[in-house]
Amino acid sequence: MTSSARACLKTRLLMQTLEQIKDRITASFPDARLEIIANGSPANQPSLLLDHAHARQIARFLRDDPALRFDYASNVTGVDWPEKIVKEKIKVKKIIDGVEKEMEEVSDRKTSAFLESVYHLYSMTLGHGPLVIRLRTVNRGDDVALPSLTPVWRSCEFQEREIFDLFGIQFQGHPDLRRILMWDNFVDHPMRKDYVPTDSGEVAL
Amino acid sequence: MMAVSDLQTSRAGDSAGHDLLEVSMGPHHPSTHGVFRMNVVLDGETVVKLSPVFGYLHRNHEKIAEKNSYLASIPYTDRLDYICSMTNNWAYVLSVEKLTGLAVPERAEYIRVIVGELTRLFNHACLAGFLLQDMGALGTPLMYAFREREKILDLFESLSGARMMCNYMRFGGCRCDLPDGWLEQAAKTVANFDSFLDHFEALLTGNEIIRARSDGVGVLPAALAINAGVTGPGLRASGVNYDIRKVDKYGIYSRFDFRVPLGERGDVFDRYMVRILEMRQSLKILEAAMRDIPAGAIIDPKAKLRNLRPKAGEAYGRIEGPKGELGFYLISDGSATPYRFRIRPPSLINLTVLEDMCLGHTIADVVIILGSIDIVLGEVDR
Amino acid sequence: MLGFGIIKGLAETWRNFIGSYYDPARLTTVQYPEQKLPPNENARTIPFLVFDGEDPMAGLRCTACSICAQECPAHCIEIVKDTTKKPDYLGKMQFYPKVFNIDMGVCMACGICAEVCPFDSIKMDRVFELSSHDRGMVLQKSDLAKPNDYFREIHPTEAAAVDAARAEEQRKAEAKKAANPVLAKS
Amino acid sequence: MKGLDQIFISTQHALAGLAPAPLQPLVSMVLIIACLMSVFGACFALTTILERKTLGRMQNRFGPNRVGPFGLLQPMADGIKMIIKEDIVPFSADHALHFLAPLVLTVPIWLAFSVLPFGRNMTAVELDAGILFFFAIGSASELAVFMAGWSSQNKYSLVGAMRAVAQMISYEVPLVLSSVPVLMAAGSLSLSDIVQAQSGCALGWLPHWNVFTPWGLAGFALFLIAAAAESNRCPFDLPEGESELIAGYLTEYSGFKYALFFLGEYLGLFAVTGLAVTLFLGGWQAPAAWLEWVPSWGWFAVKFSAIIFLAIWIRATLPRLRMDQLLNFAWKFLVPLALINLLVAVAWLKTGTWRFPAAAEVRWLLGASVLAIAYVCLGRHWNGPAPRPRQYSYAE
Repeated sequence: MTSSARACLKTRLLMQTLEQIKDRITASFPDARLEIIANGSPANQPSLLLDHAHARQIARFLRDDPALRFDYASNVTGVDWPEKIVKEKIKVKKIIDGVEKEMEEVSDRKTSAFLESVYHLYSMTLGHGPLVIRLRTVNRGDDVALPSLTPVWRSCEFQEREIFDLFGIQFQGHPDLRRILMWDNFVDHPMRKDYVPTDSGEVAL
Repeated sequence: MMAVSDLQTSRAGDSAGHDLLEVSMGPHHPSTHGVFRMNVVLDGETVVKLSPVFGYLHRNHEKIAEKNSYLASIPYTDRLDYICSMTNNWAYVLSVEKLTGLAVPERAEYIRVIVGELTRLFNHACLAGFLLQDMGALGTPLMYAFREREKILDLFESLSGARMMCNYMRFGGCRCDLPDGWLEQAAKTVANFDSFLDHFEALLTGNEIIRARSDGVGVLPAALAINAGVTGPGLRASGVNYDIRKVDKYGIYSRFDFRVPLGERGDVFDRYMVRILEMRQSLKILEAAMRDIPAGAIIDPKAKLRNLRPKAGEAYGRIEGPKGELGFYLISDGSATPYRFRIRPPSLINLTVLEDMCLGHTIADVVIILGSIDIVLGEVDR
Repeated sequence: MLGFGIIKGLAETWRNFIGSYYDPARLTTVQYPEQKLPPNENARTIPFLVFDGEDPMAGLRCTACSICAQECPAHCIEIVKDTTKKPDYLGKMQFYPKVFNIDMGVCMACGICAEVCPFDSIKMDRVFELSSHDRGMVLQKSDLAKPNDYFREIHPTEAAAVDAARAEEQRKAEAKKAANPVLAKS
Repeated sequence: MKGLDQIFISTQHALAGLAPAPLQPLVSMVLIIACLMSVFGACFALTTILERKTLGRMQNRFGPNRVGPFGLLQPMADGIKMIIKEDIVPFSADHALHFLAPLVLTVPIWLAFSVLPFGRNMTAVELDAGILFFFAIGSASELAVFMAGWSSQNKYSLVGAMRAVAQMISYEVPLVLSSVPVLMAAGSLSLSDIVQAQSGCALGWLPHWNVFTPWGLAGFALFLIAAAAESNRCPFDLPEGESELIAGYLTEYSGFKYALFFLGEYLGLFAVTGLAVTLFLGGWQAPAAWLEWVPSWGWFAVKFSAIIFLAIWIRATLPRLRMDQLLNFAWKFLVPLALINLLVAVAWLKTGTWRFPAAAEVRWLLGASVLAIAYVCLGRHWNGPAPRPRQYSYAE
């Protein structure tokens, strides 16, 4: 076995599963609400949803915990999830004519609308990753806010500014939250799914 | 282990009673590498505050990609970092492969490594040229670098049809096979590149003026570099061993024997030197790859270029681009267009520490510090 | 800081200066309009439409399927189907384009249209001297149509493969016709 | 051969002789001025094109070769372009100063040529204190540069002008100091006398040029470095510093005024180059007696071109220094070395009476070793502690 292959094995061992990481966080922050978001693609990168109140503390914990040491926030981005109607098939047991039958019933369900910021964390010290953490806003109105993780990872600085610019999430605790790619007088947030481009971009009539 | 405290973004301090000079460098300044702008506050010629301004080249590539099919985004990635289109292609198709679970045939993997390392070679050589241009060397090193780059671009042209906007890789492989005689030509180019590097270094590395200009200028401490997400040669010049080719071992990089050069102080000279040493390592990879490349298919037969509809889900794929970690974050909702298409641009994120590196240096140093970070505005502004 | 590095650098530029008088590797510039680099077979610039036979409009291979227009990253292709069908080289009835415009001001020469075309109709050209005195950036069907001979000339390898495949298909179709005269008549 | 050597002088006399006697001095002066301006004007045009072609060759390309044979008419095309270009003056600029600056730069530099001996008997004005006049005229350009930078009302121009003034004042000191030994050796301030003092040969083959003495060699190098800085040539082109300051004090100039600045800059280079030839390379003297069939002005031209080529060659190779390093270099390296050189020159002149065997060689070696030691000691430390070689580690 070459030394590089051995090193590779070592990093794999060090990398804990998301459940283990979640347990580790819960042990330190018992009242934090965490949720694992599954990922349907073959990439196998499930993510961890954090609550606003503990987000920055947990981020700092993830960065400084000796077994995790996610010292490097690689990619920070926003996602817009507008409300949409999902048709769901639910199997319902119904008693029809005295006989219990399994029926499929189609129901419309509205998903909740929110904006999301996604952080891909890696560890440069231990060489593992990615750990995907997410933060979600309560709705997708104009003044939605999330805690900024820039005080924990400087690399979030421009990327959170970009999310603020393109998605319109206010990051609380960000040292310098201004528009970054669009000009200062621009009014809308172009990466939102319902954005309608205007000619000047300054007055959305 | 380093104790990382919360690193606050540094903002300008007071000026000790001097009158300050505020200069807007860019967007039409000769050495901002495009349409980058810095608002620099000077005390004499010393920088006391610097704030970068972006967006002059913004075209919202991410939104365009959300309206296009997966295939149609590949030519757009060429135009991100318009110097290194091959590695941009690679990062994108790697992410789509993660999203769809496509496998890449052996031969295609080798071709990817070859073109990716060739891209790294000319990117680093040109960067050294641009850096010297910023130091005022009137283009001679740049012309030598471009002379070698032309040879590699000729190779890319006969392979993909275009010199810079290659649009060559496809999810599950590559678009077309190597033409006859391509490998021999490439081997010749690579063999010449070694002696070019020797001469290039004879011109630059020992030069006292370059040494005086770059020694101790723009020092980036390792802890700050990690925290600020600096990647690529800039990070390794600060002595942090983090090369995604080694960490992720994407593609077939685990098969090649190469080492990661690490800098000592993290100043401009180290960033230049690490790139030179990296080129020499790339030559080793190239030689091995050209020797071992097998015959076979170049694209996964399951790969469906048109009308690709990945399962709903998301994937983040990243490669070690010449400028740093180039990542693509894709979310699919099962339709033929990506639901979310995000580029992690190394150029933009490496600029986070620009102010920290420039404070206390003179305006002439700002230019070379910016030059040593290696940015391309097509990628910064997207 | 004693200047030896500077002298080494001066020697390096001197080598290139002298070399430029006898060594072609030290004088790589091409004197463009008089002197041109040998054309590269795989090079691509802008798309064109291949036609067979003599008449460009009658022999167009394009069947107005609009795949290229859908896949075009810049959405620069505009296709309007003709209302009537015409037989193609296999004798099958196909639609033909009434309008086929490519906006060259938008086209980014990526070659995806040529890659996805199932009829080998749209191919990438190799011309690069495209400057003109007017703003005729939208190329019409008639501007785009070029004979198959031209395609053979600029991309010999690819054209040979395409021609062989088409001849093979034609042969198969004829064999089928011969085996099934009834079907063919109907 | 005498005829060819004195062809300019005899032509001048012949032409002046055609004029009525009272006007002859005036006509002869006008002829000299016209001749100087046309020769060095043409020299400027030729140097721009040759510089671009040489740079091109050093960078593996042809350089301009489209206008005329070998591109030799390129300066004409450039000139026409410069003249017909719109002359843009910034709205808030000080218009009078902005207009005057290029004139103030160019006019005095022409005067500097009046004292240079271009060949045997070919000095426009025989001044007893020629070199003093030369340096006095040469320092007028600082004023013009600062006028340009200040009047443009542009921050880059201002920074460029400040740099230029600091640089020119600093480098005037080593420039003058490195030429003082020559004056001591010749015992005269007249440039013609200095050339005359360098005639003849030592040991039968080595010309008596100052550059072949240890102090002369060191002085020549110091003079060239300081001259490059005085004329804002690479690697001391900080006042323009196009990668930092866009064009420095020239940023707000366009059209013909811009061309005038360039003219001034090149004329400044020619003037100091001519002085370097005069002071150190024996002026118009031929290197050996059997080569004297070449006219004296031809020898001047050859030496002059060689130094101009050196300047172009350096420009193609080196990046520029930073402002603080530039000043450190002047004050911590050039000035001390020039002073030591002065001492060596004094010792050299005092030991001229040594009459033991191989005395010349011993003097030479002693002088050279003192200068070499001073060079190494000063060279190591002018920019703070010397950078140590770096070790690059590799991670697997």
